[in-house]
Amino acid sequence: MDLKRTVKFEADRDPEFARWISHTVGGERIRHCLQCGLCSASCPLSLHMDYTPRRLMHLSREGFKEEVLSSAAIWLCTACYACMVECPKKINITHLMYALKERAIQEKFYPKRFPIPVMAQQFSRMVRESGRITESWLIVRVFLRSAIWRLLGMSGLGWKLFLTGRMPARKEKIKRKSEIRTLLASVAATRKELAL
Amino acid sequence: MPDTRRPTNGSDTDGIRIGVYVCHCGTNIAGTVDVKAISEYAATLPGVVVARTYKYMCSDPGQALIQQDIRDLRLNRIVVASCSPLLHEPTFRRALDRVGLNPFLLQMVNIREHVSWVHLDKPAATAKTNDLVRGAVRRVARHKPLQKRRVPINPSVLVVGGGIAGIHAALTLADAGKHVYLVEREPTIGGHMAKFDKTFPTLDCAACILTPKMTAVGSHPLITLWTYSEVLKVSGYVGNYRVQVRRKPRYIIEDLCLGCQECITACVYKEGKTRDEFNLGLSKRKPVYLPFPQAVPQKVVIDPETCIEFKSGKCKKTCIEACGERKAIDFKQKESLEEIEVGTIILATGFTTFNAARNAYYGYGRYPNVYTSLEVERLINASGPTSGELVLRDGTRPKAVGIIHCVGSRDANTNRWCSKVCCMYSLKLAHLIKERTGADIFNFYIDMRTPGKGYEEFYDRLLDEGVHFVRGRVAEVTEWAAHPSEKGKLIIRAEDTLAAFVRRIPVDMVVLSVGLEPQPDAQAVRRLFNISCSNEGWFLERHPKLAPVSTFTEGVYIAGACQGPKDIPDTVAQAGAAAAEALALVDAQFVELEPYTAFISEEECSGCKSCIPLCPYQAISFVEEKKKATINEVLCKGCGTCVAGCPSGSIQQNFFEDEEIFDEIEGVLAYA
Amino acid sequence: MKYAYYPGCSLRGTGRAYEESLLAVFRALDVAIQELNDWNCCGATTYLSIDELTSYALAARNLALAARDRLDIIAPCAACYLVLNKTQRYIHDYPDIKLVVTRALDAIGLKYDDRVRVRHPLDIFLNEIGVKAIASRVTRSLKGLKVAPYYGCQIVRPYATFDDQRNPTSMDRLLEACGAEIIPYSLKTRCCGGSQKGTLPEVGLYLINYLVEEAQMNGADVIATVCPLCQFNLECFQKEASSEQNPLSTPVLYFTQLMALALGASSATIGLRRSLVKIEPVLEAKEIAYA
Amino acid sequence: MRNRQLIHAPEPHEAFEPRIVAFFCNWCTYLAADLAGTSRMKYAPNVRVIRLMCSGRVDPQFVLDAFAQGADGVLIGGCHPGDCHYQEGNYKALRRYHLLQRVLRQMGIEDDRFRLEWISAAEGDHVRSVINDMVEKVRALGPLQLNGMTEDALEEVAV
Repeated sequence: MDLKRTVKFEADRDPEFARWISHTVGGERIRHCLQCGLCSASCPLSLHMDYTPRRLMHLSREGFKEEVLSSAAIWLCTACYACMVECPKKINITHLMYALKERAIQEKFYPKRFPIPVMAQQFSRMVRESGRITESWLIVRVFLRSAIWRLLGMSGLGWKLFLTGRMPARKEKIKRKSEIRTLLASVAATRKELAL
Repeated sequence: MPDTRRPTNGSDTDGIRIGVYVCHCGTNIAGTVDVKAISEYAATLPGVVVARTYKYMCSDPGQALIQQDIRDLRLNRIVVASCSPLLHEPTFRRALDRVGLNPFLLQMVNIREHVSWVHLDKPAATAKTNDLVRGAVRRVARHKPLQKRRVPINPSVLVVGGGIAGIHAALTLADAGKHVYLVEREPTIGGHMAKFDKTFPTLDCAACILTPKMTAVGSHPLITLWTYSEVLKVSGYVGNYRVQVRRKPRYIIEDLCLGCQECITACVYKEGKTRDEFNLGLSKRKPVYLPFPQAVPQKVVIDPETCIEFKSGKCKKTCIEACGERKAIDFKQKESLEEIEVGTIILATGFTTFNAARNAYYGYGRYPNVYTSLEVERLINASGPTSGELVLRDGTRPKAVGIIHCVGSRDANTNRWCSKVCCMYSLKLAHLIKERTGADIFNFYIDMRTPGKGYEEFYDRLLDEGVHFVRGRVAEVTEWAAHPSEKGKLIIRAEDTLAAFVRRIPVDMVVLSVGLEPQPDAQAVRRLFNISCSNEGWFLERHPKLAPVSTFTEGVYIAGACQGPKDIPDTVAQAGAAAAEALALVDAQFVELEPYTAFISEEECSGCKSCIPLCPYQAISFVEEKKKATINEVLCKGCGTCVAGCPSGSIQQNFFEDEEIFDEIEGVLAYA
Repeated sequence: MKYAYYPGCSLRGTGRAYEESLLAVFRALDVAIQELNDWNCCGATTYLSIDELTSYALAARNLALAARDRLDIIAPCAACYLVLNKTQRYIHDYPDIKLVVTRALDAIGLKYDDRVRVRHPLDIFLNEIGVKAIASRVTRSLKGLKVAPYYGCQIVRPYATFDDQRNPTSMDRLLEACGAEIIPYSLKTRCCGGSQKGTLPEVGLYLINYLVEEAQMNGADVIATVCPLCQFNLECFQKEASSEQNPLSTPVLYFTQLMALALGASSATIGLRRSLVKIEPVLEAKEIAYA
Repeated sequence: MRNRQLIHAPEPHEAFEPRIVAFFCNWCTYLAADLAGTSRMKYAPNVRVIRLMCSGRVDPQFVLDAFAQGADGVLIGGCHPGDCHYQEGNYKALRRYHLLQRVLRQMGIEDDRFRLEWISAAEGDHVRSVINDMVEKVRALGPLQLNGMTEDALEEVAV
């Protein structure tokens, strides 16, 4: 068996990360977390998670950035909000999951060709281009960049959907596409100005 | 009633001589306020003869310091800048009194609670303190010597609530020779404790230790026990409260009923049809019933809601036959109002348990085999609906039982507080259930809280007994089986936070350890007795540490869980404390009232009568011959509403005279 | 009262049947609508993980468009419904977000207005039209049709705007008004896995499996959904999610398809043909006309 | 994305520190202020508290005098309706408050400068929020400017 060091040194912590999580939108109450695990237990995805949501809450507030951002768990969250509704300390867990994903993407903290971030990026790219999403094209794009083989596996279904008119080839787009570009530009500018 | 405005020993013949004393309170004040600067500044104010600072003004040396100056420097006014007057005004007033200076020539400045503890910026805090001290110096110069009013105390005591707290307080007082009125809303005393089977951690049976005390109450010559009764109205003041009690009709003449219960056997209902409140609906009772075998008083009750005679008037009245010569049953009985006079009041109105249905995801009320902890207390109780047999609704014994802690506790969605007793009673129930059924038992807890004598040891014992402890708050109880082994069971879903994964545990019975809540009518009760509640709705004690059973209303004390979640030992201790406080007051025979009463200067009164309706205590009357209003000092409680309302400014309030307040206003605002 | 209809991207793709049937119901109950002028993608759940701020700005554009026409929004897609609601809340709660959004909208000549109400068809049908009125317009009762009502997540969580969070019943009441029989379905608010089926199949499949299986075991003839993604997941992967002991095959329709049917719309106009698991056999068995 | 409060454009009266006189009743609001202290809550140091037994004791002249003496704001704190230690003193206070508010308006004194709040003994946090809020509002209004006429009027009624 291969043994690895499990002890953690203070040097392994990233205090900035801890500060960030508790100041980010939705992170207001993370320090109140009781570690009761109600979030994990109410989470339909937790049974696949390497770190349960409860552990992520604690690891984040303690600043164990590596563990948190490289965990598979943050990508499993489907934003069903079950945890958030029940949390006895009213912690905005779902939103924190979003924040963690955003941070992980910014800092490239995910396995190459890992479909979920690819999906997110392609999604945003498509919105930037045409203001709307055309699912058929989105799926194609995602799998081209993550798991081509699955595209083949899917093709049977894809064909069925195409036949039932649920996979239109025509791209959806809005009329005033320029508005989207201006909108995004403005957001970027303000973010820069306020260092958000 | 002595005149409250007698002159003092420290006379003003040689002008106003003020001493200002600034307290460091260790670093509590000195840490945020520049006390030295304050005293230096105070020394420059008109009338100030001396200004000093000291580490702890309230300590003996601190007081001695003030007393010394009063003697040596012939001070006749004192300003103490320290903590809240509500904490130490009495202390410093006594200090003045002991050296013959009238206690009311003191003015306190609250620079701890109102300054150093709430501000961070030292210069700003110091500036604020300067203003407040200036105001006090200006004000104190106007102070007049006053005398507290001494009024006699009525020695009898009213105890509200017949749970273990009320019972213990009542017995303590009665044994000390005081007459006690014990008023209980239910038909019997005993409260929650009477419902329990055993008590943690000693496991002695609740009935064995409670029922003797209950009978003692019932038979004590000095205790007037009024069950099935409620307090309607409270008036008067400390030492002399007038209380109106409503006695609901139980349709039984208590003095004639022997408690033989033949009427119950004779009732036309062959067996019970109505929800049995005492057994929380786990059994049925008849329209005529005794709440439980050991009830005190041993007098039956008739429930007009379900009694045929009341509904149709066409009942055979077999009960009356059965009662025969005793003639104890009276369908015509009406509610009665009792007027009593007492000197002090002890509130022991207890708590209610959290309504488990509010946590929908635990399936209480949806799944028959989800019980509350209190229901299980009845189930395992030898005198309970199953005579102690712990069985499911279908009569079978559970093979696996899940006990869920913190239901309605530590949860921002319901109650944020920890209910304090649930961990221990859950352990107790776990032990008893295991003992009776040998079932596998799973405790789901967030933190195991066992502070108390013998409590942690009891926890150890449970661990030895092989009870499972899963650290995690349960997300849901469902019947939805994700695995063949779960079919037909209640499945509890929780994260085992110590193992760090989610577990699904199938059980036959779920016990919800419901938390403690204030009584639903706590707000109404506190208004009735003129006391305060905490935000959560628990009765507010005068001081969390130093006056835990007193309230801000003189002569009204609180005991037991009405003040906050508490187990039996703590409750009994508090009940004793409340009884002692009441005794101390009663045995003094007299109580001193603050002299903050209002008085009318006849020459200025225009006789417009506008003050008379302003007084809620009917203390103001109109003297026809003089055409002037006059205030009865005994009835006046010193709110000052009439003073502010008098158009001719002819009413004044001791210690809060217009001039005193104007000077304080101008003092705090005058730019330094 | 007229509403700005905000279909969202899915109703133009995999969820077309939802749009077709929804419009049919609007016609039948004469709910006046106009499509939100040049609406854009709300950002859905995915965008949030790339860049929150931007996603709020995107959603806010739609809110502002509606504000310009002084209309409340009807958002049938669960994701759109939540994102728009959430955006309003966050703009209200966080000054920073408000600043970013107002500036961004300003750049494209729009103004944010918090008076716009974002509503779901369930809410409209239940609270604006009412069960009685609907029942009175039913021409083909769905009598005998056993429906498992599946709400999914984002209609009731995290904001309980018009229904109970733990046990929602709005759809139950509407379909009962159409004569259908609502069966107990304890998983009615369990997550379907969202886009996980696409990205992490084994995870998605597990969820789909137990959701459909539970409905099937409780004797459902059909599962009714309120969300295009839920419908897609539950319907399109039943074969994959099946196991030998119990193969899955239960039609999954939008609640609006069932309502439209009951309100007399012809099956051609409500996208029944788009289903992969056909409902027709069931309807025939129950003698419910659908032509 | 940080959720710190938005940086405001500098207020006109940034340097100005309002002086506010508060009349707190002995049984509810004064206790609440003590509670705020024991709970170590932090709030603006601009308020000077004067203790009265009941908000019903607040004579309109006290308020006028405070303004005349240079207060920028006056705050009255009493028990919640129905909770008055003296049964109904706070109702009397409320009635007087409304009358007085009208008078002050005529004198050109803005509503935000004169406030009545119900704060129970348990609401320390409420004391904090009320004081902070009032200080901000009064700071925004700037120092109380009394025109000569108003000043005379105040002097007259106050003494």
